[in-house]
Amino acid sequence: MMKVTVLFFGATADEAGTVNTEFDLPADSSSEEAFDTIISTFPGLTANRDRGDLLYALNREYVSGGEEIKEGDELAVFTAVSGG
Amino acid sequence: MMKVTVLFFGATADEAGTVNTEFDLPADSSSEEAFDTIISTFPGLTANRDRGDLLYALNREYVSGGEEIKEGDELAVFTAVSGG
Amino acid sequence: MDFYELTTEPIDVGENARRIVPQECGATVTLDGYVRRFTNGRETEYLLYDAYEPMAVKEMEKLVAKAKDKFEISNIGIVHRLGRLEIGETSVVISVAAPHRRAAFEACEWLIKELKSKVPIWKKEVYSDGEVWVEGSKQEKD
Amino acid sequence: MDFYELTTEPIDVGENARRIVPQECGATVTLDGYVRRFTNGRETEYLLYDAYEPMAVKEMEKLVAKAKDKFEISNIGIVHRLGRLEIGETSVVISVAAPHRRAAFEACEWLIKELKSKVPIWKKEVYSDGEVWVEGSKQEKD
Repeated sequence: MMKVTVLFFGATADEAGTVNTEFDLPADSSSEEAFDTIISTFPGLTANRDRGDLLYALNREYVSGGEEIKEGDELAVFTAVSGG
Repeated sequence: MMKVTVLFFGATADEAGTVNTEFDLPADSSSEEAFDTIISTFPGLTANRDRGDLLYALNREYVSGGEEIKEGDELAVFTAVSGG
Repeated sequence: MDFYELTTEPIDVGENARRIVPQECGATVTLDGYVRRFTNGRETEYLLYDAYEPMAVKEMEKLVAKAKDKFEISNIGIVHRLGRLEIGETSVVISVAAPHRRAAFEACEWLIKELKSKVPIWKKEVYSDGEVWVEGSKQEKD
Repeated sequence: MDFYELTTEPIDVGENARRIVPQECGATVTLDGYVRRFTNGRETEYLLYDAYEPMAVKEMEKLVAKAKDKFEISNIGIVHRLGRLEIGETSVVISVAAPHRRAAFEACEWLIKELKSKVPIWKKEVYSDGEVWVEGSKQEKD
């Protein structure tokens, strides 16, 4: 297992009830597996995911899919941005 | 005869040697006749006119042609504007 | 000199524009976005902006690099405010200096569009009777 | 509230943008034009702007009215400076506030283009070894 940090912002922080949590993931998880595991832990987020409303970042970059997650990585889950 | 004011700006003021002069014009002059008379008085301006470089205003509006000039009118002659 | 910053302090729009004026340029175009009182007929009391700060700065940095690649411009300055904003206060200002104004207009408009769809910042509208995190759309229009 | 003014004093670009912010709007686009050091490779020492003042104000008033007719915008503020301007000083600032930024960008760009071809103002570029009244073109490009 490996430890990663997971961040939530705005609406996803409200749904998850936290802005920042630590997660244990199986070694060699892909980004898809990692985010699936994370979302399943927060029932409030599954509806958002199923509507395709969530965006995912790994180490402060948008994920494009297939990334390999490593010990200590910073993952983030949020809804479409609304700055400006 | 009637008296009008004629103004020059920038390059036309340099060519005419003045920024502001009074002119006597025949009564019932059209704007074309008025400006022709004015330009002829300032040889420095005829080259500009012949190149089509001059703009004309009557009472602070661009002339569109055929205006009737009246006693006390304010006429102006200048080159294409370059503000901004 | 380019800059891209997050701040919780009020934004000085004029200062932003003047910070990027280089001597070879002729025009700066500035977009000043601020808090509207009414959205879809509903009255906003104030706004809260949240950001994934280090990623937001990284994304702004990428946008600046892309814009300079894409348009004939000299300098870009972007400041986005976070925290609580009252009606009429500036939330974002983007200034672009260029030798010719056409490129400055194009780049400035491109930058605000990209910022609104890519930079991880979220706003919460607070009404007298509730509040909501605004969800953007990836096909942000205006 | 719109405004269109001539001034011989330095222009505060930020103040111009903020003077026209109405509560129903969401974006202000500002064009800040200033004195370039180099034009076609020749170094300018300073500029002199002359205007047919009452007609210039009238023409600016017409442009403001036309722009408000043509674009979905709320307010416009234009200030053009006259007299002697040093390198880097703002000669003209145009701010347009609108509910949606697209209209503000379009109107601002349209206004500077029209101003440069219609408003009776002239600039003289002064070099170390001479000076010249710049002649505009009715098909002003940039």
